[in-house]
Amino acid sequence: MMQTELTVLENNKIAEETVEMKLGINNANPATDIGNFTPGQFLHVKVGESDTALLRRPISIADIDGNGNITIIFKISGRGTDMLSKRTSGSRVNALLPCGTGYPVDNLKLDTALLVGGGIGVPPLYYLGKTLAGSGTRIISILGFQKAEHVFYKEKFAELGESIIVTDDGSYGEKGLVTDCLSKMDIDFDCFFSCGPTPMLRAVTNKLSGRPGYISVEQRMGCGIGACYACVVPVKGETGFKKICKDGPVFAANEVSL
Amino acid sequence: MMQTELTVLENNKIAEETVEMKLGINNANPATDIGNFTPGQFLHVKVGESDTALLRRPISIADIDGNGNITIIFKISGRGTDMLSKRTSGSRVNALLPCGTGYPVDNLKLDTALLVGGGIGVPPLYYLGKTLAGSGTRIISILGFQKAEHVFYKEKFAELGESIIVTDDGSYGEKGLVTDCLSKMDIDFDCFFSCGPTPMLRAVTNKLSGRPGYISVEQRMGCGIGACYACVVPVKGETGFKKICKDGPVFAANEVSL
Amino acid sequence: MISLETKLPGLHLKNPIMPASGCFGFGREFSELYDLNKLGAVVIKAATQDPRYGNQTPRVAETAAGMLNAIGLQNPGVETICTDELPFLSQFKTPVIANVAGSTIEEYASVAKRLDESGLIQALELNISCPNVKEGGIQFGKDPVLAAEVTAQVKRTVAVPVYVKLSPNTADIVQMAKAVEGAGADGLSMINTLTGMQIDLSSKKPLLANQTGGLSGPAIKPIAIRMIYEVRQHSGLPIIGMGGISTAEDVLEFLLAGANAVAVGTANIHDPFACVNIINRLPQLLEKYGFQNMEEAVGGGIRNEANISGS
Amino acid sequence: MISLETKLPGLHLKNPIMPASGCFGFGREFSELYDLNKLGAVVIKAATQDPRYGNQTPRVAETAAGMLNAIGLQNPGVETICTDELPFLSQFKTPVIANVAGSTIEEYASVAKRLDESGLIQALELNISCPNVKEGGIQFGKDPVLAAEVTAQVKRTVAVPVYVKLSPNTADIVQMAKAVEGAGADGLSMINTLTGMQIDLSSKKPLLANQTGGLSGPAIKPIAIRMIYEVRQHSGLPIIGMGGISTAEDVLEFLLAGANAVAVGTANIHDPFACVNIINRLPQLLEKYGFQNMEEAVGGGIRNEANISGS
Ligand SMILES: Cc1cc2nc3c(=O)[nH]c(=O)nc-3n(C[C@H](O)[C@H](O)[C@H](O)COP(=O)(O)OP(=O)(O)OC[C@H]3O[C@@H](n4cnc5c(N)ncnc54)[C@H](O)[C@@H]3O)c2cc1C
Ligand SMILES: Cc1cc2nc3c(=O)[nH]c(=O)nc-3n(C[C@H](O)[C@H](O)[C@H](O)COP(=O)(O)OP(=O)(O)OC[C@H]3O[C@@H](n4cnc5c(N)ncnc54)[C@H](O)[C@@H]3O)c2cc1C
Ligand SMILES: Cc1cc2nc3c(=O)[nH]c(=O)nc-3n(C[C@H](O)[C@H](O)[C@H](O)COP(=O)(O)O)c2cc1C
Ligand SMILES: Cc1cc2nc3c(=O)[nH]c(=O)nc-3n(C[C@H](O)[C@H](O)[C@H](O)COP(=O)(O)O)c2cc1C
Ligand code: FES
Ligand code: FES
Repeated sequence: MMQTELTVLENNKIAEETVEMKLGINNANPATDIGNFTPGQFLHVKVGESDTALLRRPISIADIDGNGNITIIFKISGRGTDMLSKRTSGSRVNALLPCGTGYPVDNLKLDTALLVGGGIGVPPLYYLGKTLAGSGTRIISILGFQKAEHVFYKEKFAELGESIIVTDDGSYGEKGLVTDCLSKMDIDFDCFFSCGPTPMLRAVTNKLSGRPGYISVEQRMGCGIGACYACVVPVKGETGFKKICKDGPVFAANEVSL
Repeated sequence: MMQTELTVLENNKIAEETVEMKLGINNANPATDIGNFTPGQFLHVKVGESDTALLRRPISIADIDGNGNITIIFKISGRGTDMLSKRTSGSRVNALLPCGTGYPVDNLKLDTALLVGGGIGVPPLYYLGKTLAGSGTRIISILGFQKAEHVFYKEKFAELGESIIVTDDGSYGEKGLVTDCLSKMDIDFDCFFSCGPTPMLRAVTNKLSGRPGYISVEQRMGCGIGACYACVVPVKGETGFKKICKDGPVFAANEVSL
Repeated sequence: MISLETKLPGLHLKNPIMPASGCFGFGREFSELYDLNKLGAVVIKAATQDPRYGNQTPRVAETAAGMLNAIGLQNPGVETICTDELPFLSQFKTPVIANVAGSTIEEYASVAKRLDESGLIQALELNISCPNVKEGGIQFGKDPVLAAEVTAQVKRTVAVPVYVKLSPNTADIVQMAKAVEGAGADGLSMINTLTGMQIDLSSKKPLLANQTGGLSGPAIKPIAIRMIYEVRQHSGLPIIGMGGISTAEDVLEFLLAGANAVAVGTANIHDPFACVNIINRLPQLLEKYGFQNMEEAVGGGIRNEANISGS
Repeated sequence: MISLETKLPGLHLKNPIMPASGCFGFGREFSELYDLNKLGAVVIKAATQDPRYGNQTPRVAETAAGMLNAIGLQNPGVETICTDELPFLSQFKTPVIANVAGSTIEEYASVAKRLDESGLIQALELNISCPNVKEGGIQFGKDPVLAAEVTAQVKRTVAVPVYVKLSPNTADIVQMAKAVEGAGADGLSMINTLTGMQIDLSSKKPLLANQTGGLSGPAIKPIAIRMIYEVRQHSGLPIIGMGGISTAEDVLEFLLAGANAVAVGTANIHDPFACVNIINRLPQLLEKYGFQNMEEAVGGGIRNEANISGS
């Protein structure tokens, strides 16, 4: 964990109100510093000063390239992400990284992985899929968006394996929710990985209950490093909370109550 | 009085921490809108948003050129002027203008005017001197600065008439305060005009008491339009206040208590 | 377009937006910038019996997302207000609410009476954040008994409805609200400023000549929202909400918390067109959030909560 | 370079800067970012008798120049704190101040006793902003009698010095300070958060699951400064000042207002290096404003004022 000033290398609009930003870590050693970042971890981004945007914004790692440059993808959904979207190439972005505990990719030997993502939950699944595919796992992804204009990274996921896009209004791909898709299809997989809004995660874990899987959970955060107890999620079956920013955001599907 | 978005035409550093900014009024009629702005009036500038700099900053009109473009000169002396100094050519500056009551130039028929300015009190005296010189008045100016690096507009004042520069440390021109200069010299003038920090105004009006003159007074402001009662100055010899932003900033030298 | 019409005791407002007392003088300066008929109402600067010259300067300071003011109730006195200021405002069709201050209960009552008799105001707002000289300077607004007394006395004296403006410098805002409700108040205005201070590092002294000043602006909005939400659940009185409003979104937040109308103070100082900008934007904002009319929004945050806990 | 050494009852600090309770956990996470030996002291998250799981989420919201939190005193309970957390902190040479919370006077006393007996803490800070279940939920921090009782009871129980952390949600902070001073407090911490609320326009409900939360950050600094300035003039107790500090300039303002040391809360959330950055900058800032040592700065705003009114 470190606090660093990243340099914006690219700022691309890749869908409606959706920004893909490439960030370079200055003076970092790609092997030691970035080599052990895992999919599912996030950056805790300082988008403003304490009078304009006091709280940092958590944004997932969407990809890391061979040079150790980090890609994030975010939706402009409020003041902070709007401020962040205005950073042009060459400007600096202060972030804490890597935050949280990602998907346990090193401990998994899988034949087939099912990725189920919704909206701004899609980005971390790309880095996860790429990493798993790199170690020989077959990837099937089901990605849900509100409408055609919001769809991004369809080609990138298609390169990883079979990829199904669904939209709420049917304006692109299948019409409906990712869970409709799960019901209709008979997919064979060893483990599922899901990230997206809480109602979606709830529906997905219900539908796939009993199957091994991991989910990435969202909550409003304070410190992002485990010190303030802002971002907790109840542990299933006992009184107690886990910290999303430290123990998560990735949890085994049956570990926490949504 | 209007609120308008001015366009920054030039941003020049003319002395240490001192910025000269040329501002264009969009869609204004130079004759009617700007033609009746008087020297001594000011702009009430919105330097930020309500979370970064809630209060507007009053900055005097330092000049108006033939095209109706306004020059302001300000010292970077805190957060707000620092923010303002960063506006580059082409950006917008929201201001209320023209604010306050300026020097009664139209009612004055003078042979010789003495201008006494200190630091950031110098800018409005330039527009005043230029206007008076334009109607045939002889101009003598005594301008005080802290040190050589702070001196600005010496050539411009020299063009208007006799001009003496004094610095606190003697690093440029005479050493001392403007009032030392007033003591040493025997200047013949009809009316004096002074603008600068309150201690200087106090010293100048004491030294020149009994002589006709006008001073421009500073105070922390709220609305800048006369509605909030933030910016008052006591009237001499009676219980009561005048509003600097509306009745002033220019007052007859014997009208208010400093 | 959604109608913004709002009815409060004694007041029929074309929209629920009014400038807050003290940030709008007596309207003259703003009338040079826009037509005051656009406003829901105008709340004038505090009136006292005699002219007041206020505090020494500096009177204002900037703080993080806020400001401090210590004007000290400067005003020309109720007589001049009635003869010189209110007639000017009466050319507009906008209701006028007169803010009343005093050092004794008698002063409140006599100022209120004079204003009422002028026939030029539609309601009174009692600024009870003033120190009571008889009680050794304790604020009317900090003591429920004093607050009730001043309210009852003014109510006995005037015909127009009386709104009592509560101070947030209290441990129990509900108790204050109930005290003035019991004493006959027709409505509540809340909140006034929180007492604050800034120290100037160079002079090493409090920046304001008065040492302390009232904190206003966006910084205090969460406190205002909380207090209105609390009071709404314990009092049936209509509430004029204020404290940090600068956008239409802020207005909607106040309505959801339980305010029936709102006042905009400090925002006028930052942007003199704040009130008209908000009025222009509010209808489309209400639509965006699915409201059919103003009534649905008022207290919407509370109704919703109640539904949930009831289900 | 100016020495920042600061002596308070029971505490010898190498500098007057410490993280505020609740924004620093038990130090583990921050120890991965910098050496905790740099800090004047560490104030740990509130300890209660039994483990507490806190409130539902969301627990935080952003406001203008501030934030709301409603964590709900989540902590593993005093026993676990003494066996698992304090030993970790004892590897550093930095004094530890334990923040204590409770629902009854007995709980405060018993938690304080356990912490004292651990031998791993140098002082206690009583968080009296907690509701007293026996008295029907009224906060200890709003009632001077209750505040004095809890202070006296803890003082009878422990050997380490006791700092009482005052809540700003009161009409009379001086009365609260005097009450706990009279009950034997060794020092004051001030201020805790102001109660606030944010309403979410989309859901039309309070954003925090707990409805209300504590407002902290730069927004509240003017209120903290005013309260410390007031208390400084009526109490001889040392004051640990806090509320919106994020820069060395802010620290100097608190010292001038009368604080003897300061705590930095919310700023750690915005920038985890806030405390060390301030510690690094403070000496040159004190020099810039002409101070020879820390003592000159403490209460400097008041001494200066007094001189002026005396002359
Ligand atoms: C672990 C994690 C990873 C995330 N990764 C991504 C990503 O890769 N791409 C992306 O677009 N979004 C991601 N999000 C959601 C993202 O953090 C929010 O969209 C963002 O914080 C909204 O900030 P705002 O200022 O635009 O919105 P505002 O509503 O103005 O924010 C106000 C406050 O609420 C918080 N907040 C609002 N929405 C959310 C949310 N959904 N989750 C958490 N906090 C929220 C903000 O952080 C801020 O503190 C992630 C969230 C978490 C918890
Ligand atoms: C009528 C008038 C005309 C002025 N003309 C000029 C000019 O032409 N050039 C120039 O450089 N300066 C001028 N000033 C002073 C200028 O307004 C201040 O330097 C400026 O407001 C400082 O803002 P800041 O954010 O940099 O400083 P900060 O200290 O951060 O400001 C904090 C607050 O204090 C107020 N403030 C601080 N210093 C002053 C001051 N000296 N006078 C009034 N308010 C102050 C600010 O407006 C702001 O509200 C004028 C002042 C007045 C009253
Ligand atoms: C400069 C100024 C002057 C004020 N004068 C008065 C006043 O005379 N009477 C009064 O009741 N409130 C007065 N107030 C308080 C406001 O009416 C309002 O209650 C408070 O500022 C909170 O709202 P805001 O954050 O929108 O400003 C004044 C506020 C300011 C900023
Ligand atoms: C997330 C968070 C948790 C807090 N938890 C505690 C606590 O457990 N005990 C306590 O006395 N104060 C607690 N506080 C209050 C702070 O210690 C501090 O008094 C207050 O936030 C004001 O300082 P600041 O503006 O620097 O944050 C907490 C504050 C925050 C923001
Ligand atoms: S955000 Fe602070 S503990 Fe997770
Ligand atoms: S600044 Fe408001 S009256 Fe002058």
